Parts: sequence; structure tokens; C-alpha cells
Amino acid sequence: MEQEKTTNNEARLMKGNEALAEAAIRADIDAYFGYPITPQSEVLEYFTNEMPKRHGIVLQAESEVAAINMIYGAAGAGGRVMTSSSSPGISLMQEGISYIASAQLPCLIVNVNRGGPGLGTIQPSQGDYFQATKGGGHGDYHLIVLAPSSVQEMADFVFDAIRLAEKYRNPAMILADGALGQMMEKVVLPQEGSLPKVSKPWATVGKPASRKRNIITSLFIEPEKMEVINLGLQEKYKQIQSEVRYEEIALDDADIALVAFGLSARICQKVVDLGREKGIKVGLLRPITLYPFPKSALNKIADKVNFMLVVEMNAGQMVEDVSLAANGKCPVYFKGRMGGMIPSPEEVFAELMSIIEKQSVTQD
Amino acid sequence: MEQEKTTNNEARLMKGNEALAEAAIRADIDAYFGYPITPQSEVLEYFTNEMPKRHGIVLQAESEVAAINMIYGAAGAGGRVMTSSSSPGISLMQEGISYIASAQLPCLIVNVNRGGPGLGTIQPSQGDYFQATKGGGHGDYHLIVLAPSSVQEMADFVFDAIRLAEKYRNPAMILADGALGQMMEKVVLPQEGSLPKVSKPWATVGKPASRKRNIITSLFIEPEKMEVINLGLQEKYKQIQSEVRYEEIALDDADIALVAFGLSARICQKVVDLGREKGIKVGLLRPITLYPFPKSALNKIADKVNFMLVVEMNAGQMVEDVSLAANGKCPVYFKGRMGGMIPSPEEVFAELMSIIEKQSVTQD
Amino acid sequence: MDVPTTLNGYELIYKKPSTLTEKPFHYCPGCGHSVVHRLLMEVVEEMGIQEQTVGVAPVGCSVFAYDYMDIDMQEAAHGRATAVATGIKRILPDKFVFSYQGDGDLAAIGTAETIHAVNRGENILMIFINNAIYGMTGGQMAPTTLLNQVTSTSPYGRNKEAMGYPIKITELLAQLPGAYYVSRHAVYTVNAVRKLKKAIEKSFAYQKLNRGTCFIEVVSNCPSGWKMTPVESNKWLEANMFPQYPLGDIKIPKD
Amino acid sequence: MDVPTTLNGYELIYKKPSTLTEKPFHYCPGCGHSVVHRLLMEVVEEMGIQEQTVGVAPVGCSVFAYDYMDIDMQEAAHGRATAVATGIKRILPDKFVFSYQGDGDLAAIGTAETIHAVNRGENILMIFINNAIYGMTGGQMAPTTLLNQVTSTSPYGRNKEAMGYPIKITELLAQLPGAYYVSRHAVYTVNAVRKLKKAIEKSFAYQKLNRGTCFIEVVSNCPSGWKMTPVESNKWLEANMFPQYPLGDIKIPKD
Amino acid sequence: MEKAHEIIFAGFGGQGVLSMGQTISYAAMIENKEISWMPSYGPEMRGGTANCIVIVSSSRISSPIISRFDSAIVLNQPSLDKFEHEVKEGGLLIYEESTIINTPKRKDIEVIGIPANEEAQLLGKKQVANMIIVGAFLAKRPIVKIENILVALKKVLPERHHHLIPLNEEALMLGQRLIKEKVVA
Amino acid sequence: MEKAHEIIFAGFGGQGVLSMGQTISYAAMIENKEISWMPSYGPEMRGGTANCIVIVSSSRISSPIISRFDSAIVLNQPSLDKFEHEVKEGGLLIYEESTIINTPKRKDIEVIGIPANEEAQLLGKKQVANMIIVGAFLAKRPIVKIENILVALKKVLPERHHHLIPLNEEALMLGQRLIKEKVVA
Amino acid sequence: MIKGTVIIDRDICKGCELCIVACPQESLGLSKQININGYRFAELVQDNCTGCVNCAIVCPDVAITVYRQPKSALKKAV
Amino acid sequence: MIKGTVIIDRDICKGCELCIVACPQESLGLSKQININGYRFAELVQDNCTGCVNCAIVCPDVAITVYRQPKSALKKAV
Ligand SMILES: Cc1ncc(C[n+]2csc(CCOP(=O)(O)OP(=O)(O)O)c2C)c(N)n1
Ligand SMILES: Cc1ncc(C[n+]2csc(CCOP(=O)(O)OP(=O)(O)O)c2C)c(N)n1
Ligand code: SF4
Ligand code: SF4
Ligand code: SF4
Ligand code: SF4
Repeated sequence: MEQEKTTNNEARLMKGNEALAEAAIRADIDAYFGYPITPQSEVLEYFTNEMPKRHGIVLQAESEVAAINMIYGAAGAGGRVMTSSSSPGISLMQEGISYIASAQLPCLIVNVNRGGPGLGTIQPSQGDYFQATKGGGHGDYHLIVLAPSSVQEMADFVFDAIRLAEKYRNPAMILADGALGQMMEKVVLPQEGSLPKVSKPWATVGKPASRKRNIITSLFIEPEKMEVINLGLQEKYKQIQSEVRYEEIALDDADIALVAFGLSARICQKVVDLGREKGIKVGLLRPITLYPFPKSALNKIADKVNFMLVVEMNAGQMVEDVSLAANGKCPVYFKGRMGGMIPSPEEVFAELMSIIEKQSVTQD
Repeated sequence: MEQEKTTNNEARLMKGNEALAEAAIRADIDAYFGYPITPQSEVLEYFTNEMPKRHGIVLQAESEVAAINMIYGAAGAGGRVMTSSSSPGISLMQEGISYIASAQLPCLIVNVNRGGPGLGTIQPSQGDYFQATKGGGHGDYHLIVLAPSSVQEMADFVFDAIRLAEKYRNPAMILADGALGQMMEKVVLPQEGSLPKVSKPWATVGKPASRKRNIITSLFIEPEKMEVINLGLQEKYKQIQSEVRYEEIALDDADIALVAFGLSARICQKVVDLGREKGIKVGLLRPITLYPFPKSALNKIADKVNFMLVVEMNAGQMVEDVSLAANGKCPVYFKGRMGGMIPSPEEVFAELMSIIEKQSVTQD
Repeated sequence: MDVPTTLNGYELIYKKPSTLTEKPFHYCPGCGHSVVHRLLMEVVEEMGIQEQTVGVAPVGCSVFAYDYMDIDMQEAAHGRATAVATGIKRILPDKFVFSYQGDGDLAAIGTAETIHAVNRGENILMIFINNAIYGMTGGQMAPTTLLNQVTSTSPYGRNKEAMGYPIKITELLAQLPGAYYVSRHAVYTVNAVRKLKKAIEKSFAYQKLNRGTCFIEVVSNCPSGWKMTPVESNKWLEANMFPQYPLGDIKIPKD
Repeated sequence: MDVPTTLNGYELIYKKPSTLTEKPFHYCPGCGHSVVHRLLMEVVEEMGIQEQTVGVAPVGCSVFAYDYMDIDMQEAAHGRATAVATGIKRILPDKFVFSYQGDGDLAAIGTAETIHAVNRGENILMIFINNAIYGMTGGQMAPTTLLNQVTSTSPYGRNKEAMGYPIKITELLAQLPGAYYVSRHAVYTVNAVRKLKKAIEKSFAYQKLNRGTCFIEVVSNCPSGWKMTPVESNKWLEANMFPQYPLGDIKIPKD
Repeated sequence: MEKAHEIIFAGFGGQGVLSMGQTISYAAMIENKEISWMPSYGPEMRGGTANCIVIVSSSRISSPIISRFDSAIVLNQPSLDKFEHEVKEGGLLIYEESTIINTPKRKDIEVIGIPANEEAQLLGKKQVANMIIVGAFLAKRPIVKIENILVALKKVLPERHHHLIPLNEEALMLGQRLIKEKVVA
Repeated sequence: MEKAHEIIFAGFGGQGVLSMGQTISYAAMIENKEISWMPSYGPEMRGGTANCIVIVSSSRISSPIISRFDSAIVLNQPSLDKFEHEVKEGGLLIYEESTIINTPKRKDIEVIGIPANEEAQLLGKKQVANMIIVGAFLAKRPIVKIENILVALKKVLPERHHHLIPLNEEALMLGQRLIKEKVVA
Repeated sequence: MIKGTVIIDRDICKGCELCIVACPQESLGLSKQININGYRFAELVQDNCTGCVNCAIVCPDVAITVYRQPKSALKKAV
Repeated sequence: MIKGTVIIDRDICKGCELCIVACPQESLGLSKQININGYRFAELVQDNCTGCVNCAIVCPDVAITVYRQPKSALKKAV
């Protein structure tokens, strides 16, 4: 589709990948480094088309390993920078991500998740939840992870992710899936220039006589020092908990809580409708930040509901965090599809009904 | 120290890294591919010294990325193969590990964990628990993970890991830490030749007219097929649960359970002694397999004890699995040191005492 | 598919080699990939080494090579085909091992593995399909993309200041002592196809003698990525690719 | 450390450059790393570009380069110094950017990043310390280790059949059009040190003019890894390293 | 119209199935409806078939990938074979007649064959066959207004093809007429 | 002896601190004790100091890395400065006299200086200074038998140095004597 | 001249036309019909095939099988 | 000949002896003492230093500072 030149607030029909890229340009990123991979190559392609006409740098790296290390360098030099890839490419970035987290460099990493493990399939998946939230790389670190569930959020969360990354000097990730990247929806793009640049006194931009040299490193060979670094990180992660975001739908009077993020959450919204039509009081909690995780919100809900049903496009990953949050207060069930398959609202609803049945049997 | 030539059962004084390598030769591995990194370079060095005199192939790869993909090729060709590295190197292997898990190739991967994140420090750590057990690579997969806590186990677990890997056609990992790799202890090595080779009819060794061609792949472009692959993997992981191993110390009458693996477990054993001396009924559960995790054993213990205290050389990782196992039945506390630091028995004991105090206050 | 050996008294003189499976190629119309697949399998058939051959497919359009070649095969991660082939060859030193890679795979993400496999002189055959583009992912710039060539990630043409130069990886590799036989070919004419087949035959013969790495580049087309008809693409190939990537032997055995 | 400018009427004619920090080098006695550090900083001091220079340290013995050079620096992951330098240079095109890497870093794990940075003609200076061994991790074989050289992972000597050949990465890089100035040096004599300093000066001058990649190899020693005294190591260097890695310019600007 | 309408467009690559879907999506957006357009993607597109799923709804859309459709619009035999069975009972199946050998069998849905290729040839431009079908489809299921399709076309067609808009308009109208004639017949 | 004895050996690289620890560990193994030997490792060893921690115990050993020691054996000033403060109250500190300028200050531990370098020079081989110290240490803390040290030496010394075993034996004995004389004095 | 003929698998042919260009006899052309995959496929348009195999050698999809008058037949004919 | 002298930081010197080899005057030698890091350090052993700077140029540890008789002094002396 021909590129539209409107930069105003008009609604547009865009692919998720393109909306994300356009939002990043409007968020004034200085550089994008990336490597093609389905289903997110449109991000790189969009940048290569637009950057020369607008502002900022785009570079197709020789690999994802190179791309993430270019991000390290560019972020360390004070740039507002991002990369994107999909599952296998994100795996290749794990060392670099661990370095970036340790050196505390703000940047945006986008994973348009496809079905794994291995080369797998290019279809949408949420199989990288653990990798994104627990740290697929080595050592104790966390990314700030945002999970969009619409093309609109693909665009909006670019701004949120960059804002949080810069606020906390921490890498942020947008964890989407192939469908969100490829589909077109209506989107109203954020305003260009609405995300002011922040000062980065720690960046390596050349040392004037007036200050000590800046060093970007993740090496602290004495374990005593490395522990101090880690304690600092842990302290930061504690602060980041205050940034938790989630959406509640029909939970006020709910007996049953669905929990799902991203595309699965959209499906669950339909399940809520199906349930409510049948008089079943089902609600939905959608974590928007996967890290920080809405643990206490879920803990409170666990007090009120008969059970929770977690729906994911994987073999059961976020369900662990939900169980940890529920802490035994209510049963937590799981329904998932894998390897690029998307559960239908109907099958989730059927699952829900079978749990209700089982439960009432047990109660008898 | 001069290499000893004894292959009998005599006790020897060896570094953990060397014991591991010698055990691997005795376990009849066909090939080792690796890249130097502290604190495990002795593994590669041992092989380069010994292999030319014994049997098997050793190759220093150009990187960890190359090493893990050589493992893929060699395992796929039917070889009994292994690699080893330490945290940053293991991060670089994540894509390859996900491929190996997906293609279901048996092999042994050793991570002699150092302090992270980033380049961190070379001192011992358990900061890669999540990476090892939840899958640092993309997609839904699991390694079989064994955690030795002595030089003896560094040797023994090589046999166990290879046996399990071949039984389940699944990559196995030994997750040790820098101290276990570097320290010398008494070790009685397993007998050479005591691990018979298994037949691998699926291996790509050249297709005779008598069978269909063998293909090693992790690509199933249709999500329906990829889901079938995933269901197969999940089914296998269920079976693997039966291989769970753990050690129980003084838990019979315990009011308090310590939970720790690897080196931390040794420290906790001392804490048990310290506690028992003071009349405090404290016991220890040491998971030996981190995946499969001794969930039900812990669940049972949670019924009996006042609380659990998980001790790790990280910011709190296994504690999540312990909490999931306890499922709210008892409080689960955490004590950790990070970035290459090792907790002392005394400080763990102090933590224990302060929890007891807090608890009795709450009970008043 | 069994084909009759005579037809109206005519004799069968060319048919699909038995070492190719029944499955029709998924490649785009006119794509060179499948010609090279076929030649490999013709040589394997003619040399009678189907039982002794293990191939490695890359990530790229030829990712499904194993669907077509009726031999034992492995599918490698993107860029790692030569590392995988190294693993196989070290375990099976007496078997014939080849890797098959596109330019993105071999000369971008896999550069280190490529160079070091050749530098070690791994006794394998490396087939390198240079179509100056990333075919599978939809026509992005490759390391071998020509200057000013338009691709989906060089929409204004490859510009050397920002994106660097088309890399002549084959010439680089030929400098390594581990490289035994290095040759550049194409499949755009009958003659070229015949020459390539000879080169493959030679390479397997050298492999049997443990001479080191044989490396064959095939300058190929990507009608889809180039947005041309197959016939146009072969013309463009001649006019634009060959000046940068001239055909012929680059390194031949001294003995 | 402030040194007096005169001493008993004698004038100060050589002192540590102000662009080095107070911290004593952690390198082993006689190691060439610190000589190169000092030269870099002498040039930065003399050209007055301390404010405009950003360096990248590798993983290797020189991982702590930033402890010594009093300029803004980044510490890169093993092998990725040129990717990191690319990131910096693209953000700060008017600054002087250099990377500093050992042979394991640059020519083994970092091969792809090295080649592609040069191929893009990144406007940076790459300093390559070739000591034919992995110093930091305790003397393992490097890609540049000589044939038959004994290291902790080639205890019977590097054998070309199993381990491949010492790689002349600098000669390869010089072939890439992105390489503007490529030169091989050493620091084993006063003269050699002086020449290297000139080469560094030139490289920064070219960088100012945006001419492409400048690449300087320093054939250096590793007394610890080689298990020699520093004086012996310099002799061994001359006798064994230079035949394989001859000093001199490999590519010089045409203009 | 119903709350949501779920459509699959399928055919060979090059028949314009993706832009059929986009055009309708755009028009729906103009009408302030919720829409989602989801293409098949990846190498299986290569040389083979392409399809896209379009959902037009008055409320938030859940999954953009679904496997049962209110309407299926198919332009070749493989797509017909695949998607005939995935039309919901009572749904609509429109197919391009000239490329189909084995015609649809289902009786529980409405099946309409349109000789779009021939008609387009008559209009002088093969490429507008897809717009004939869109016109026909909208005559049966007026989920968006024809005038908004014309606005949408401007967005969907690359600038260099804007001179073809009048022809596309003609094709649309022809499609509508074809249905009306059928209904009458 | 106590249940466990925890020792640090520290000095410059090349002074043989690692092999001191190994020798004692080996001897302890022969005596069927539990042992753990943990070296400092990594680049900080380079050119600087080296140390190893040895724990000899009658029961399973917990952490091989500890920060308070029953005995410290230090062969240079930086190690003395660092480890003097980490000897447990009532513990033992042995140091090589000739390399130390600032002597230990602590009063709550036993402190013994041994002129091992000089004595070794007299024996004709500088390298055996460490065995003089081992002899002295074992005279104070007989955690393993001297005869087992001799067996251990064979394991620890590379084959090409086996001709030095008699000299090492002499050094050991000398160390023992030095302590006894001190005690008498 | 030796006579030959080709059999082209119409469902496998993708109509790339490379054989048409390669045929020295101009024996081949594209059909007006499309096959199951939507491609116009190659077919013999003249009866002058010599069985030179060129078309098969360049055909990416191995869609072409080639037959030729036996040498003996040729001899007889001449 | 111009006269010069060097100041060698004994605690920084690692006794690598490269300066000793580089010195054309053989002015330098290793001390018998060891420094805080256990190294025997370099020192002036003859009073014939010309301030040629060679030692400082090769010293890896920048342990050497070099002084020289001013040119003016030289002129006077000659
Ligand atoms: C780690 C990783 N990065 C990226 C991809 C996506 N990808 C698949 S094929 C390919 C490039 C294909 O180009 P080439 O190697 O030139 O082969 P061709 O398709 O042209 O034959 C890429 C980037 C991937 N699968 N894995
Ligand atoms: C991913 C990764 N792999 C391996 C290492 C371990 N490592 C540190 S430095 C080094 C090699 C150093 O050799 P070289 O680059 O030649 O530099 P030198 O130390 O000789 O100066 C290695 C393998 C690491 N830190 N990270
Ligand atoms: S995309 Fe290009 S390389 Fe891939 S099959 Fe099609 S023509 Fe061939
Ligand atoms: S190990 Fe080698 S390279 Fe490293 S500091 Fe010592 S001498 Fe230099
Ligand atoms: S065999 Fe030769 S003559 Fe016959 S159709 Fe093929 S190319 Fe033409
Ligand atoms: S060169 Fe420097 S470090 Fe070496 S001996 Fe001389 S002064 Fe000391």
C-alpha cells in the first residue's frame, strides 16, 4: 500500500509492523539496527523506506548478534535506539541483551514471536514469554516487557516502552506475535515529537575536560563489586514494579477470571462475551506489562473467584506467574495452543465449561 | 598436576572441570566441541590433552555459536557429543539449543555458571537457573538439567546426563558453578566403557536403500504440524517427570525446610548442622534434577513445615519453582547472594533465625 | 514417478534422477535453486553415493532441500550450515558431506562459520547460491547485492556509504590455505549447467581423497526478489551479476 | 601523577601522556598491550582529540583498557567490538571511534562482525593485537596460532589437519573495498613503536576525512601464554611470527 | 448487517486477493467500523496461493485468524477445495467461474459463480476481475457502501495506478449488476 | 585435630602456593579425610598474587570458598596485609620473613615468621621454600602425617621434577625443625 | 537429423519459459491453459524436437522427460 | 654527547627487562630487591644515560620518565 504522508491524528489502516515502525520514527528514534526475519521484516523495510526521507539512521546488520551489539554501542553513545526480530533472532541476541541489561542501557527490543522451538513455523505464538520475562540470557536481570494486543497498541507501546526504558536505564521489550505484526487494523498514530529527548550524562560521547570519563561496561571482576551492581539492579526492578499495567474486563462481579495477554486476550474477550450471554460471570485480566507482572492485582482477584483460566499461545508459561500470584488461593487452570496455532474463542469457552462442570462435580 | 593414568576405581584428587572431562571420555563420547571461557576452559584443555591419546574427537570451535551447531550436526549424525561453556557463552548458544531441543537430538551441554549479567565476573554463581530450566531460547522446550554439588557428582552426572539424553532424545545440561569447576576434591571416576552406546536409527549417516531418508529438522512451516511436534515434546516432558531426583537431609522431623541446589546445598547442609546443634529442627531438600523439578516432594514437605527457606547464589530464581510447588501451603522465604558471591553458612543461619523470630512475633 | 523407458519406439534419454523425491519443488518459477538441487542429485546418483552422502540445508529458500533430495539430510540454523556440516563430517569422516547455502546465510550471518570451516580445510563441499538477495524473507538486501540494486531494504538502491559493498566472499575464501578447489558457476544456460555438474563431480572426487574444502559458488537468479520474469532475470544476471562475480575457477588444485 | 618538569637542571623530555589514567597496567611483564594503549593515548593527546574520541575495549586481556585510557569508552561483548563501534559511530559520526581487539576476539568469534564492519567501510580505526594466543583465558590456541605452536589447547602443536591454518585476517580484510588503510606493525623495538605511532596518527587523520576503515594489526607477544620471558618472547616474535605475519603496509590510500 | 462479518479472500498470488480485502477494510474503516485484515504470510505464498481474512465488526475484534467464515471469495480451484468446507452454514461462497473445474457441492450455503475473468477481459483489463467480484460480493452482503470502496481504492492503489480508478469503478458496478441480473434470472 | 581445618595459602604467582595446598590436600585424601582445594582463578592472578583455600575435614565440606581461616600461610606483603585480618581468633599465621616489611600486628592469634627463602637458598634450591613452610605448618598443626606429604609430592610434582623429591623431603624436615627450635627458644 | 520428443508434466511446470528460450529448435511454447497451480505450462508447439535435452537441462522443475529416436533407427532412416 | 637521566617508578616496574635491552648505553639493569608486587625492578646501573628515550618508548608500563640536559647546557659544555 502506498505510504501515506499524513502525520496528523487521522485514523489509518496499517500493518502492526508498520504502525510500530512509524511510531518509532515519531518517537524520534535515532537509529534502528536489525536483520530480516519473518514475520517482522516489514519493520526493517519500513525504516529503510522512511528514514532517508525523515530523520535517523537505519542499518541492516549482518546478523542479529551484530544488531544487538550495535544497539549496545549506539545506546551507550546516547542514542535513542531500537531493534526488532522474531524468536530465533531474539535467541541469538541473548548474550547482548544480558550485557545491555547489566550496563543499564535504555533501548527498545521488539520480538514478533513466531512458533518454536527451533526454526519452527512463522505463525504467531507466545512461546517466548519465559525468555522475555525471566531472562533468556545469563544472570539476574529483567527487561521491561509490554504486550500489545492490537495494531493501535503496537504503535502506542513504542512510546511507552521508550519512556520506561529511558526512565529506568533499562532495556524494554515489546513482545507481540506474528498476527499482530502482519494484520492491518485501524490505528491513530501518536504525534511526532511528543516524546522529548532526555539527558544522558552517562553516555560515551567524548570526554570533555569538565567531567570524568564515562564508561559503559558490564564487567566487575571482583564479585563484591558485581554484587553491588546486582543489588542496584534488584533495587531498580523493585521500583519498576510501580509501572505495572493491566486491563480488567468484567471482573467486578466475576466468579471466574480469565487471564491472557496479547492476542490471546482478544480471544478471551470474546469468551467473556460468550460466557456472559449464557449467564456465566466470567471476567478477564489482561496483563499489559508482563514485567512488571500484575501480581498483586491477580492475588486480590484470586480471593474472589472460583478459579482462574490462563489462556496462552504456548505450552503454559505465564500460567506460572499467575499461579505464583494466586499462591494457592484458587485453582489456576491452563488452556494453550502451540507452534503457531491460535485458540478459538469457542474452544476456550468449551474448556471453561468443562472446568465448571468438573468443579461442580467435585463440589457435590 | 601431572595427569594420572589410572583408569580404575582409585580415588583421585581432581578439579571439577577435569573430573567432568575425564568422565566424559570414560562415557565414550565421540566428540567434544567447545570454546574457551573461564571458569571452564580446563574442560577443553583436558580433552585436547587426552583425546589424541585415547579416542574421540575434540575441536576448538571459532565461537560458542559454532560449537553448539557442530553439536547439532554431530548429534544428528549419531555421535555421542558434548559441549561446555560458561554463562555468556551459553547465552550465545540459545538459538542452537532451541533447535536441538526441537529436533530432539541427545547431547550434553555443560554450563559452569559465573556471575552475571553481562560480562559480570568469573566467580561462581547460580544466576542461570531460569535460563537452564525455563528455556533461555525461544519456544516451548526443556532441557534435562542436573545440578552437581561436588566434584564427584561433576563426574557421575556426566553418565546420568548422557543416559537420560539418549533415553529421551533430549539435550541434557549439567548446571554447575565456577567453584565446582575449579575446586579439587576426592573423586572416584566411573568405569570406562560402562555406558553402552545406544542405537540411533534416526541419525543421518547416509541412507541405505533399505530405509527412507532420515531428516533432522526443526522446521514445520504449517502450524498444525508444528503443534503436533510441540504436543509430542510436551508428552515427552511429562514422561521425563519420572526421572526426578533429589536428596533429603534431616527432613523427617523438620519444622523448617531449606531448599538449595549445587554449591548452595552444601552450604545449607552446614546450616542444618548449625540448626540441629541449637535444637532447631531444620532439614534440607536438594533438587538434583532442576528439570524435572521435585515439585510433588516439595508439595508434601510444604504440608509439614512451618516455612521453607530457599538459598541460591542469585537474586531468587528456583524460589519461584519452590513457591509453585508449595502453592501457598507454607511461607517460602529466600536468601541469596549475587554476582559471584557465595553465602556463608553463618549468614544463612542468621537469616533462618530472623525468620523464626519474625514468625513467632506474628504468631503472638 | 516411473517413466516408461520407451515411447513410440523412442528411447528415454533424460529423466528426473531417482535421487530426487516425488515432491514438486516449491521454488518460484525459473528459480535456479532447483537446478542445483537436481545436479547434486544427478551426481550422487551417477557416482552411486546415495548411501554415503549427508547434506545440510540452510535457512533460506532452500530450507526444504531435504524434501527433494532423497538422501539423509540435516536442516541447519540460519548461517550455521558449515558448522553443522563440520559436526557431521567429524563424526562420519568417510561419508560425503555437503552444505548448501544462500548468500544471506553464508556471507552475512554465517560469515564466521563459513570462513573458519574453510580455514580448517573441512573436507566438505560447500555450495553457495548467490542470488544477490534474501529470497525467502521477501527480497531484502544481501551482502552480495550489487551497488545501486533496489531491494526491499535498499529501496533507493544499495549505497556504498551507508550499506557497504557487494562482498566477494568466494575470492576471500580462495585465499585460505584450507580451500582446495574454488569455482564460480551459473545455471543460466545449458552449457553453464553442464560445467557446474562437472565441478560438483570433481568436488566429490576430491572429498574422497580428503583434500580439503571444495567451494562452488553458483551465481543465480531470484525472479521474485528481483521482480522480473525468469527469462529477464537470466538476462539481468548476465549483464549485471557476472561483471561483479565473473564465472570460472578461482582456485584449482596444484597437483 | 605530576612529574616535575625539570630535574637537577635537566629538562623533562618524556613522560606518561596525560590521557592515560593513574592506574598501573594489570598486564603481565613485557606484554605489548600496554605499549599500544600508550601510543593510542599519546596520539589522542597530541592531536588534542580527547574530547572527541570514543574507544571500544574487547573481551580479552585488554578488557580493562578503559581503566587506563582517560577517554569515554565502552566495553564490548567478546568479538563484537566492531559492531559496538559501528553503533557508536553511526550515532556520533563526527567523533573519532576506535576498536581494540585481540586475535581471538577479532578473528575467531568476531569474524563476521570484523569482516562486515570493514566491508561497510565504517569510518573507524580498528586496532588488532595479534599475539597468536588467547591471553586472558590462559593461553589457548587462537585462529592466528602458528602451525605446530604449542598452546594449552594445542598441547601437541597446532596441526593443520584437525585445527586448520593460522589465519591472515588482515590480508583478507585488505581486499575489501571498504578498507582504506591497512597496515601491520609491532612494538618489539623502538623503531617499530615509532612506526606504529605514525600509523595511528594517519588513521585518525583519515577518519576525520571519512575515508573508510583503517585497520592496524600489531603483531605482539604474550610472554605468559607463550611461557617465555619478555625478552625471549620478542625474539620468538621476530623469528616465528614475522615470517607468517610480515610487517608493513598492506593497503595504502591511492590518493 | 450482523454484528461481525468474517470473510476469506483466496486465490493465486497476483490475482489481487490481498487488495480485495484491503479495499473492503479501508471502506469499513471510513464507516467507523472495527476491522482486521490478516494475510497469509511466509514462503508458502511463493508461487502458490495467497489469502487474507477480513473481519468487519461493530465491536472489538478478537482473533484475526479464524477458520470458519461468513463468506468465502475464491479465485482458484485449490482455494475452492480448501475453503468451501469452511463457510459457515447459511454463509456465502463466491467463486470465479472460468478457473474452476470442480464446482462447489455444498447445499447449505449460497454459492455464486461469477465469470469475472471474462467480464474483465471485456472491460479491457484482466486485472480488474477482483473488483468485479468485490462489487458482486457487496451486492449480496452490503457490509460497506460502494462509495466508500471508491474512496478506499485511492488509498489502496499505488499512486502510479490511480488512472485506473475509473476502470475499477466500472468493474465494481458491473459486479453489482451481475448479481442483480442473476437474482432476477 | 578439630573437625575441620581451614587454611589459606597466599603469595605471588610462582612461589608455589597452589602446590603447597595441593600437597596437603593429597596427603589428607590418602588419610581418607574430606578435602577441598579452591584456587583463586582468573585474570587477577596475572602477574599479581595467587592463593588457594584448603579445607581438611572429617565430614562433608560445605563451601569451598570461605573468608575466615584457621590458618593463613602467606608468602608476600600484599597477602599478609589482606589475610592477617581474616584469621580466626586463636588461629595461626605463618609468613615468609624475608619478603615482609610490615610485620603482623595481631595479638589474638599465633604468628610465626619463617626465613624460608634464606633457608631454601642454603639448601641449594630457592624453589623449596614452600616445602619448608609446609613442614613448619604441619609441625604446628599436624592435620596430616609428614609421610603422606611425601607420597603426595609424587602426585603433585610433574614427573620431570621427581628427582627433586629428596630435596623437598629435606625442606619439609627443616621446616619442622625450625618450629621446634623456635618453640624451644 | 535425429528425431526426439519431450513429455512435459503440465501440473509441475511453472511456465518459467526457460526451456522455450533454451530450445534450439523453437519446439516449445506456452499453452493458453493454466494448470492446477495457475501457471500456463510449456508444451510442444512444433514437431521438430531433436531430443537434444537442452530444455530438460535448464528446466528448474525437472518437468521434462526426453525421448529420442534410437541411433539404430537413425541409421536406418539415413 | 648530551647527558640525560631517567626516573623509574620502582613500584610500577615489572622487571620485564625490555628497557634494558633497548638501552644503547647499557645504562640499565635489574635491582636485587623486589618491589611491592614481587618484581625485581629496573634501575640505572651506569651514569652514562644520554636521554635517548628508547627505554621509555619500549617500556610497557610507562614506568620511565626521561630528562635531558637542555640543548643550551649542551652548547655551553661543548
Ligand atoms: C536467526 C535467523 N535470522 C533470520 C532468519 C530469517 N531468514 C530466513 S531465510 C533468510 C535469508 C535468506 O536469504 P539467502 O540466504 O540469501 O537465501 P535465499 O532465500 O535467497 O535462497 C533470513 C534472513 C532466520 N530464520 N533465523
Ligand atoms: C562469549 C564469550 N566466550 C568466551 C569468553 C572467554 N574469553 C575471554 S577473553 C577470550 C579470548 C582472548 O583472546 P584474545 O582475543 O586473543 O585476546 P588476548 O587476551 O590474547 O589479548 C575468551 C575466549 C567470553 N568472555 N565470552
Ligand atoms: S524467492 Fe527467489 S530464491 Fe526463493 S524460490 Fe523464489 S526465485 Fe528462488
Ligand atoms: S596473558 Fe599475554 S596478552 Fe595477556 S597480559 Fe599477559 S602477556 Fe599480555
Ligand atoms: S529436447 Fe531440445 S529440441 Fe526438444 S524440446 Fe527440449 S530443447 Fe527443444
Ligand atoms: S621496560 Fe619498564 S617495566 Fe620493563 S623493566 Fe624497564 S622500566 Fe620496568
